[in-house]
Amino acid sequence: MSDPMRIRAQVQGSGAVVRVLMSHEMETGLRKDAAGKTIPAWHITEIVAALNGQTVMTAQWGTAIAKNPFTQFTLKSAKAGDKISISWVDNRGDKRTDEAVVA
Amino acid sequence: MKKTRTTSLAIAALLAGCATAPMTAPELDQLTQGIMKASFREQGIAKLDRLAQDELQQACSAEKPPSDAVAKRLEAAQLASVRWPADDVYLGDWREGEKLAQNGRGMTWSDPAGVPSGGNCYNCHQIAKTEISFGTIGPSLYQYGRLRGVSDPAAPASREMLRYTWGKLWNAKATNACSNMPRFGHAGVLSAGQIRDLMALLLDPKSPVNAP
Amino acid sequence: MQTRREMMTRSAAVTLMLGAAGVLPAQTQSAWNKGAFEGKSIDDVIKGLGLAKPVESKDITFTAPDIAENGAVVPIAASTTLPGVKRIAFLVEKNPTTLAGVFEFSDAVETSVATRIKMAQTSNVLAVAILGDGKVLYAQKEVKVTLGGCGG
Amino acid sequence: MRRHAPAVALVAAAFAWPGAQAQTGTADGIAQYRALLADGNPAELWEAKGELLWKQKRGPKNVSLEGCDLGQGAGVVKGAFVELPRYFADTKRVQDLESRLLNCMEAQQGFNAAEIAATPFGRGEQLNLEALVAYVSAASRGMKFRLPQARSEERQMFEAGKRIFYFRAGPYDFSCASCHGEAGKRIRLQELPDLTRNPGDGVGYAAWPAYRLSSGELWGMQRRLNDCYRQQRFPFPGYASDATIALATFMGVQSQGSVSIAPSIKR
Repeated sequence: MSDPMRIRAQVQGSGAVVRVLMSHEMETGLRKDAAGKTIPAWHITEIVAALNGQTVMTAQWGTAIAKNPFTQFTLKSAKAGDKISISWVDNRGDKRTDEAVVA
Repeated sequence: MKKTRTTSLAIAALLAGCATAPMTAPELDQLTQGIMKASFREQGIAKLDRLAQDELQQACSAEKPPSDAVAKRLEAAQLASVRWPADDVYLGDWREGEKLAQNGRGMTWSDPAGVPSGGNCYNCHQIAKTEISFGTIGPSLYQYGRLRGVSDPAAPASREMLRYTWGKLWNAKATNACSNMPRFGHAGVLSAGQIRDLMALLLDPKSPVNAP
Repeated sequence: MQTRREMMTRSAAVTLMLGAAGVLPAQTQSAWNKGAFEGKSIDDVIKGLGLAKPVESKDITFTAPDIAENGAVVPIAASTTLPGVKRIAFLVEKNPTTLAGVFEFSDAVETSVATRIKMAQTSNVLAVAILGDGKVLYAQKEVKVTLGGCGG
Repeated sequence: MRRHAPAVALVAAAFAWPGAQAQTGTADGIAQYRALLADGNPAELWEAKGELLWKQKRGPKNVSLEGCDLGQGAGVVKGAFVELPRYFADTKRVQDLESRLLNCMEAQQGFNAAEIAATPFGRGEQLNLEALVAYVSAASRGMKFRLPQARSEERQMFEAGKRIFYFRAGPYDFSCASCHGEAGKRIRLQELPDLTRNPGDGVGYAAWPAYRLSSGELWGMQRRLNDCYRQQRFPFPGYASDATIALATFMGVQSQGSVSIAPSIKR
């Protein structure tokens, strides 16, 4: 099972800066293991960010997003106590959603 | 694991037994030897015989370097063991030399047996100007031949510099007993052919190292 | 280990679930853009994303380091105050596959994003902004990838 | 992410660096790269996982680690890291964080410590150990090292560590001091801390455990030392062996008074 994300959402002016760290291998599919066998690609393909249940940003990712991905974006309008949720799906069909409160 | 544990206990006993008076330097040396012996195991090509020090390694293993007299004696012994190139051919191919200089692999427990080692040169030295990722443990070798006036490596005037450089690469300890640089030829890390290629990287006027 | 069929079913279920929860917007309910992500050149990717020819623009602020100490992790960011920008894509010219990621913004967020990418070697990196009216703008920067450590 | 200055400000600072475009391009470029990564250290993922593992009932005995004494009393995590390695009366050994955690996992949770010590890095319980190490070290972030040296066992480990630090051997004649014996040196573009003295706040011993960008993993001091020895072309130092604990004691005592920033982020 995947490990939880770390989500920080911090009020800045009338909005908030959201920073997300995800635990994921983001394997390129180009590397070989010690025995010379190709390690299959394994990476997050889609991201959805929602504010109080409303989608605010999405992304599609390939294999060139770094391992244990970091992403930052800015909400135009948010207040302390608002709920941010981040979801990802990977190419194996694994998925994860974590939530944080704007502070 | 069992064996390691028993030895740890023995060391613990030794430590506890000496709790009253501070250990003397020889006692601490002995304690350290016991710890080293109990702590390492062989892995891949890295066998335990690698922990056996030769006289030079032993002399250079203290906080303070050995005395000048000891250093001189060690240097002389190292110099006497240098194998000079066959047929007096000192220079190989600088292109191969550059590849070797970039290559930091070889002789670790994760390296397979029988694969030639790299020279690790850029880890510690600036060499060609184009490589910006270089270390500074050793001096810059950029313009090495040029700064030393080697415009024609075949000329008799160049011979002394060829021999000096070969000696450095084969056995850096021949000129500096406790140098940080490995004894590439002496320890069998690099072959004479590989050292020729590195010689060319440093001394061939066509090498990028000597580009004006 | 799961079979391919199971995997597909699961993936579809996830998409449906997220879609039903209103989490996935209409645009991405269609799956991941495989063609674009398999592109091996800037042209491939632009074609794969179905975009017009990109035009270089000073209105796209693109931040990337001059030198990456490690190509495995290269921090980049892009932003713009231009109205109408819906998506920003990051492309690495000399990677085995060119497209790193595409971010899609709603009106609730600034058109500004930071992430970290992998680079196989020194290369130009592009931030491509896609506007609602079909215009495509970009900014680029060369990032030098250096060798590090003992190399062993 | 722990630092609350927005990343945008850090980015701006990196570019406003005096003489950023100037002659010493490479060093400035690397400084700029590091500044861009300063916010959002993936080590946080390990810290969070480690906290869960510490509190979770696990192992054959199904108990948590909350009864583990890291030197400050059972269950006390804060401040423990900056006083390790230290002597433990129950094991009659000077122990570093990893060896102490192994003890607790065996004595309290019923795991087989020898088996875990023999497990390759990054697999099985070793993965959990790395998370625990991140959690425990993070609880002392910002605190100064103050390793106890009152007991003769602790002073002897320092002395042994010093001797091991200078011990040259192997086909390359390397010791720890070959790379860490002088200030201001680099391998490639990586600065090497001078470990023969106190290298200062958040440098050298005070920067580990750390998230390694190159492997995308969290490395504790045990793994750091293990890879140093690999590149020294030495044989393999046992996990939590006395040689590694002696070296940690030597480096830790050298760093007395310096502030720990662990877990940090490294190339």
